[in-house]
Amino acid sequence: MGGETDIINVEIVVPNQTRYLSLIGNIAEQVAKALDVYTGDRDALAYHLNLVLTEAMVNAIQHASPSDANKTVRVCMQICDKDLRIFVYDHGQGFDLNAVPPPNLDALNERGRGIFFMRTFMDWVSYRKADNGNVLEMYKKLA
Amino acid sequence: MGGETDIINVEIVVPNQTRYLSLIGNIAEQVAKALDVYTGDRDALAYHLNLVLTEAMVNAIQHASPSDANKTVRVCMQICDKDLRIFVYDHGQGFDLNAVPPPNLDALNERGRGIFFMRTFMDWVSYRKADNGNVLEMYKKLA
Amino acid sequence: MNISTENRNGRTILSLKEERLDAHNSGELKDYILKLLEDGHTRLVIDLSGVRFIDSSGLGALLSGYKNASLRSGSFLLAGLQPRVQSMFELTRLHRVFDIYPSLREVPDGN
Amino acid sequence: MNISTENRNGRTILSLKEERLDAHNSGELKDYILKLLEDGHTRLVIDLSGVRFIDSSGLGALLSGYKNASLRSGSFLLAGLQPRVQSMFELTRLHRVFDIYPSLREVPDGN
Ligand SMILES: Nc1ncnc2c1ncn2[C@@H]1O[C@H](COP(=O)(O)OP(=O)(O)O)[C@@H](O)[C@H]1O
Ligand SMILES: Nc1ncnc2c1ncn2[C@@H]1O[C@H](COP(=O)(O)OP(=O)(O)O)[C@@H](O)[C@H]1O
Repeated sequence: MGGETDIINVEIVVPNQTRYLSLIGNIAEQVAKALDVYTGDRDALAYHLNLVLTEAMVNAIQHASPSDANKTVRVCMQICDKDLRIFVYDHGQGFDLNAVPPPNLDALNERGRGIFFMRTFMDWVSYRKADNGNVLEMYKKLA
Repeated sequence: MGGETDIINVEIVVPNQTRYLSLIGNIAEQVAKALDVYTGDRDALAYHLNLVLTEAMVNAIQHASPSDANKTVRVCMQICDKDLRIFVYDHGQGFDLNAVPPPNLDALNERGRGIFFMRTFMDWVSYRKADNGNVLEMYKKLA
Repeated sequence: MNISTENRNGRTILSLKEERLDAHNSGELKDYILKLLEDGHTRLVIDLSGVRFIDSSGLGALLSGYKNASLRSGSFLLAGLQPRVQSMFELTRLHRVFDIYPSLREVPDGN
Repeated sequence: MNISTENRNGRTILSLKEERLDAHNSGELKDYILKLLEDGHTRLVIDLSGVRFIDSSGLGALLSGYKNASLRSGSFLLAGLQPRVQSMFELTRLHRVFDIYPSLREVPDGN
């Protein structure tokens, strides 16, 4: 309250298997629902954070799996006052996020909407080398 | 699956305010519900993990608050195969857990059941110095 | 804390509209009950049917209400405990202390 | 994946008994639909009323079903979308592609 800054940090490491998507997504929803600073629709925010984390984690599993066993995926959520940051780490070869074009929505492709969702629901998305691998970072201002 | 070891790690840092108890408790429930290795009643486990984390976090807030502003509480949940460990860190003066007697259940005291719940629902509980402060560790075998 | 209060058949019924009764809201419940007792409402019923989680502080707030109602020769009944909440009372043997009713309907009139 | 299947009024109705349709179970749904189409069930209805979360893979599995049903001159209807699921279709403009009905009751007979 008052002049204090509200800091929430959640870090999750799970096996890089799709059966942990719901755990990550549900935790993101719980975090969204606890965000008193957010004046918008908290249930919508919960869905959107669930979605962008799900999409990012699926990409880390499907496009960036290293070859060694016991592989894990690490995700972080940081809230500092009204700044929300989500980090999803992978150990793949990486890719050029800026070269991914918006999807052709009339083309009826079965794939290619993940990054579109991230860009739609978050204020910005970046991808870069970090920690012996790569990190996808998503930022949203909780206005 | 197979010979692999399932590792889940969740670390949460929140302001040391009781309004974050439900976030921590709800995340613990989500983790419990994702534990395929657990053959027991997962809904009961969810309640019990919610409870012991709530009790431990309340103690960190009420008995171990440092004097500086922007205080936070840190909790970790680690699952490695069938071993579940919960850590709750505080920066207070510490106390002697082994000197806390079981509560007199006939005395109708309004307080003093927190550690009793931890000891009841977890296989063991310890408290020691760690990381410039103290850590309460709770262990449970997910048989 | 979200509590709805109603007078019915000689009793004051407090329905807790919170999923959790924990250290975050139990202090408020305790004060609320004390205030009612001081105002002369000494036949209290706590409807816990909406509460799916209770911690030691929640049990403590209810014990405070029970003790203070007894001091004033009042009554303090509990109703509608969900199974896991009920089991917390059993573990702490508080089910022997409180008068517990399956639901509000089972609570006898207070006149 | 938990799916219940039923033949009714000339259509095969698949009710998804999962809260989430995501990359974990969408592959299974896609295969399941393909199998039905290959077995000659070409008038399909997907009841999504139980699904509260869909991701891009879930949309992809439904698109796969739609395209394969069309190849076989069949039909592929959706019913019972929850509001947030519906809004995912709108954002991706897929609500213009699929025939979407508010609930199973509104789906016309397939004979
Ligand atoms: N973590 C990643 N590592 C490598 N490539 C990635 C990663 N994330 C996304 N990509 C690339 O970006 C493309 C677009 O991603 P996305 O929009 O999520 O659609 P989809 O995964 O369905 O193809 C992917 O097909 C893949 O080539
Ligand atoms: N993190 C802690 N730091 C210092 N003292 C503690 C801590 N946790 C528990 N204690 C001590 O142990 C006692 C028993 O704790 P507990 O069983 O949780 O009951 P309560 O907190 O209701 O008193 C507390 O009253 C307090 O004196």
